[in-house]
Amino acid sequence: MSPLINMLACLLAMLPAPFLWQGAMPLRLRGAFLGIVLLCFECFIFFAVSPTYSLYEILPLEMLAMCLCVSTLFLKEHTAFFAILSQCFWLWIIFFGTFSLSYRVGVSPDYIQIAMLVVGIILSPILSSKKQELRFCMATYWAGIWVLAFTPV
Amino acid sequence: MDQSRRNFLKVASLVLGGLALWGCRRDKNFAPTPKASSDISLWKIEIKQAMQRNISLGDLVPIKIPGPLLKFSKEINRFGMSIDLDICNGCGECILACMLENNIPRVNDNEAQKGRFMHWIEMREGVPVMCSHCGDAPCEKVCPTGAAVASPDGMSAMIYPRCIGSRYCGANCPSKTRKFNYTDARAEGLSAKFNPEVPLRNRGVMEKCSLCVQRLQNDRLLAKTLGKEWRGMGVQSACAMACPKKAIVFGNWLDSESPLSQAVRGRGVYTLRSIAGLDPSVVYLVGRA
Amino acid sequence: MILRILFIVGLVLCVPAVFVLDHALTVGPASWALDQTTFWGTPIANFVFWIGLAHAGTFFSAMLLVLNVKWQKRIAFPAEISTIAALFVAAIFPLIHLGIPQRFYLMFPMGLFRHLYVNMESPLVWDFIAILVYLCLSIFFLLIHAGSLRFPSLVAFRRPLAWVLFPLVLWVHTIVSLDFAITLIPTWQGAYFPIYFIVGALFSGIALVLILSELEGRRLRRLEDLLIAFSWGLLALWIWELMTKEIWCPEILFFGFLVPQLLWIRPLRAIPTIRVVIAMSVIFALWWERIKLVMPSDSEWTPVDYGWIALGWGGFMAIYFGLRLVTKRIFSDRIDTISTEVSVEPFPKKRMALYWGAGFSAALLFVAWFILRVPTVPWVRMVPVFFPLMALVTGFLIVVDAFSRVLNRRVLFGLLGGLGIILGIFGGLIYQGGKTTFDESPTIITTEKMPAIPRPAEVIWKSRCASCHGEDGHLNRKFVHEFYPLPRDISVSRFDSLGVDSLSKVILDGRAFMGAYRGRISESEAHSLIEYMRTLAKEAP
Amino acid sequence: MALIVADLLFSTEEGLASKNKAIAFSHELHGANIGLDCTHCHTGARLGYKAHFPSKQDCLDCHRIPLTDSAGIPKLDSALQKAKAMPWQTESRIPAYVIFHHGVHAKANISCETCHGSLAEIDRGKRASVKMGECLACHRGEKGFAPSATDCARCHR
Repeated sequence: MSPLINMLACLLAMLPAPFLWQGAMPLRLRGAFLGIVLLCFECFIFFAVSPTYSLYEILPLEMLAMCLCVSTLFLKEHTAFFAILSQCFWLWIIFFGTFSLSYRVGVSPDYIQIAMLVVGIILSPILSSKKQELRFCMATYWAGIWVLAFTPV
Repeated sequence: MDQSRRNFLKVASLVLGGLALWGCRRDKNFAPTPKASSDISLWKIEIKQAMQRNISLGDLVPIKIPGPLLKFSKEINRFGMSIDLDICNGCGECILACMLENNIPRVNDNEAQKGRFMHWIEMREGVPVMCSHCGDAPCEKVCPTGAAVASPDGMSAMIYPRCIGSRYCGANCPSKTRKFNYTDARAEGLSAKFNPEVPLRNRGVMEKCSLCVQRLQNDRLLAKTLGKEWRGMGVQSACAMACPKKAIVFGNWLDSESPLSQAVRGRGVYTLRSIAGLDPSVVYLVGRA
Repeated sequence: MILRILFIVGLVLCVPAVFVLDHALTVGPASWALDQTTFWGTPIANFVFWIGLAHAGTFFSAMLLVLNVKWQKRIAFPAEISTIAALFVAAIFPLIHLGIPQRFYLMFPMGLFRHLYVNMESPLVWDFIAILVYLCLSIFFLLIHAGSLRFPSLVAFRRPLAWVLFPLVLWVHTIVSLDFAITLIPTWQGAYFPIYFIVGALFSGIALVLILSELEGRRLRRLEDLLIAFSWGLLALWIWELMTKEIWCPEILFFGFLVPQLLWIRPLRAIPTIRVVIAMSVIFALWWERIKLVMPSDSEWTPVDYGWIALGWGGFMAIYFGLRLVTKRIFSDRIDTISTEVSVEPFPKKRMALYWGAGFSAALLFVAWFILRVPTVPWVRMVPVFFPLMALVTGFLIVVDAFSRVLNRRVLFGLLGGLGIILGIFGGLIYQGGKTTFDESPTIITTEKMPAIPRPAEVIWKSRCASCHGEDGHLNRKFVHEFYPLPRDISVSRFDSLGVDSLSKVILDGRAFMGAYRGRISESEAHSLIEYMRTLAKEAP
Repeated sequence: MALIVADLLFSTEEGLASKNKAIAFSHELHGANIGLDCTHCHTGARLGYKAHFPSKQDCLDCHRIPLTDSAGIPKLDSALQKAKAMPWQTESRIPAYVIFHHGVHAKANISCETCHGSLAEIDRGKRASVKMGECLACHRGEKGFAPSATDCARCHR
């Protein structure tokens, strides 16, 4: 995985975020939409990243988690609550994903990324306020987590 | 009220009937136990039968000569074997010797049909394959009770009374060399105690090559009693002793005097691809390094 | 009426199930389909399937409760009962799977008291603990829900307990997925398995709850929507499985993805039978998926493999409909209305923090103690058991708190004491352990026979000779002086004058007061003994 | 029914060869009193896996000649004359999958009394405990001896 692809993945993950919760869609449509978004991420990873990259298997899910994180910034209410939930989702994917990889290929969990996510979870109630600047900070922070977690092969 | 009584009667009669039938099945315990035979030719026939199966070996890949174990870096012993594939002709003598040394039972026809032999050594494309006693053994990591456990002197040991038969180790063994006791060989008269030193195994436990742990234990305890330092010099596994071409060499990887270290010198050291990254103690020798 | 019929059907299904179970336990794992390379068979597949179905109840009662989804109340109570029923059924399968089921207690963390430690690196241990905790907390949750009918103040405790269950249920299925994800078996691998398993479990669970709610005579449109939504999520994960491992099962896609899409069509959705059939198709697809995952090779099934289906559904239906009938009789249908009441006083945050803190410290203590005793376990590997232990303590405290509000103190202490006594007896039994079992007839110890390999001279000297001649060759005065005429002292000059042959004759055939040792000491041993005596004589002062 | 009865009848354990009940063997008299080491009769205890029992010949090594003026001696002598070649035997309480090496423990200066109890206790019928927890407690160094190996394959096979 090259740094360029990594950046592209980051941007791609943020792309569907504003549209996830827009309008009054029935639950089934939203579910299908999320599924299709995940499918797109998978296709991107499948074609752009070599399967030898150690975190290959969880990359699409990580992208989805980041997409969900960013999408909470566009929510009208309960922003902090859902920001925390989606960051927990991300944490879950990373921790248990690398956990199983640690048995198979000896990759230990990326503790920096995990620590950053934990910090994000703690800061969410403060940062996810109505202020536009703070929301932007949050988005940058998540992008930062994504970029910093990148390890060249 | 009537309805519920009828229901109750229905349920009760079902339960009673079930219990009665349940009780009947115990009758099979009275069936006479077949007489155990210790005729070695029966074992030879089974080995021939097992060797006719076509089990693919997979690729052999070169590895480094095994060194000290990561987990037990201070130990001075690490036992293992080398099998010289330039000499080995796949005669199967080692399988018989192993079975007699370790009291390995035969299996019944049903099991044999499914290919579930208990042989600790298995011929795959004419190459004897047994547990490689990996230094980083995946079977030990997943055993819930610690029945599959590493020994500091390089063996991947099996503690039978601790084994509950979850078969996780067998599932997670990349070389598929672990054998599960599907049937009670003693009750079927298919096992014999050739070697009083080795216990017989129950139905429901896993077993595999133990690197003839009993021989190592006996020798170590004697040496310790006499107050000598022990490097396992002179101990040989049953298969190594039985090999007519001396293709199998048993010894201590960490002792440069050991026959194993000398046999490996200058040779190409190989192992199965599936366990190449797991630091195996039993290796194959092919050609010059 | 339909509930009663289904209850009877469940009981009838239990009859073949009992026979299959008995046969399987008598014959052992050889009785079901397993081949040379597959060590895990249909019991494990069924276990994963039923654990997945159990998630539905918790999803509807706990997760949607904390997420403030209003319509969950209409189905929460039957869903909770289905969790308990499915969990009991699920718990049977791993026990059957074991080669020696009666040794299951060796997986218990209690085993530590017998100076034995479970292997905390094994996912099966996490599994065992997590599912036990999940079962306990599900029962607690149901108790509080049912109890709130009689004591409305209990409603306030549902949400705090739901907050414990919410992560726990996800944790449980994550751990079940790790059973597979950490292995070296190519078809079992996948770092994305935790999410994949959770989505699959919820998908099948929702389908089950849809069927159950139809049986209650209720239609929940949201369930149908959820089914479609999850089918798309799972489609994405199935395609990812195809991309990473090239595993492709058209029948699963058909029953699990294409069939639920029929729910988009409004006229079809309106027919209850169609809804139930679609839900059944989803359940079948997910069951088949577990079978395919656990045992990818096509080995021939035996009647026992089919028996597990009867065992699973028979057991589930008997427990679920049995409990449902009982609760209906006790509560009529009030149970569904009561839970709509919102508790007046919110649960004090301080107390909540206290319980979570207590749970956290209890789990931390356990982990610290375990690592202290078994330092070889990497601490990360303890994480999977950390949260379930924490949840158990926190949940227990919440329940005790809840019932201390409504129950007489004497009754409460009685209950707690009874629980303590039962646990104590159980723990005591495990601590005591069984008698040392003899799988073979015990060895008889008699007189030492002459070994085939000559014993070292030192060995013989110390056991046979030293009581009279002394360890150093200079008399054991205490014994010899009082009772026997003194043996001659050994010295180099005497050895030289007597020679090896006559000395060994003395050892083997005796002389004067010395007994004959022929038959107890071999000739070669006698020779080495003489050599040993010579060295003793040389060392003599 | 008949089968059950038959099963009950034949499954009773066959009694071990009876000990010589006429004269009780006193460990105290032989051990502490006259300073005989346990290994003199229980050969192998110091250097082998098992502590064996003495054969008749082993007893006669000393009892060929009258040793004391005690009145019981003629009775003892005649009993010894009539005794079988292997007067004693017992069932090992250690299962086949466990090895316990007496010799190594003796080498580590662990006296027989540590596990078997005092001679008086042995005369009263006490036998050594073979619980794994007790083995492990000692091997972990919790019983006053130096810690020793606790890996499973040391004692299990």
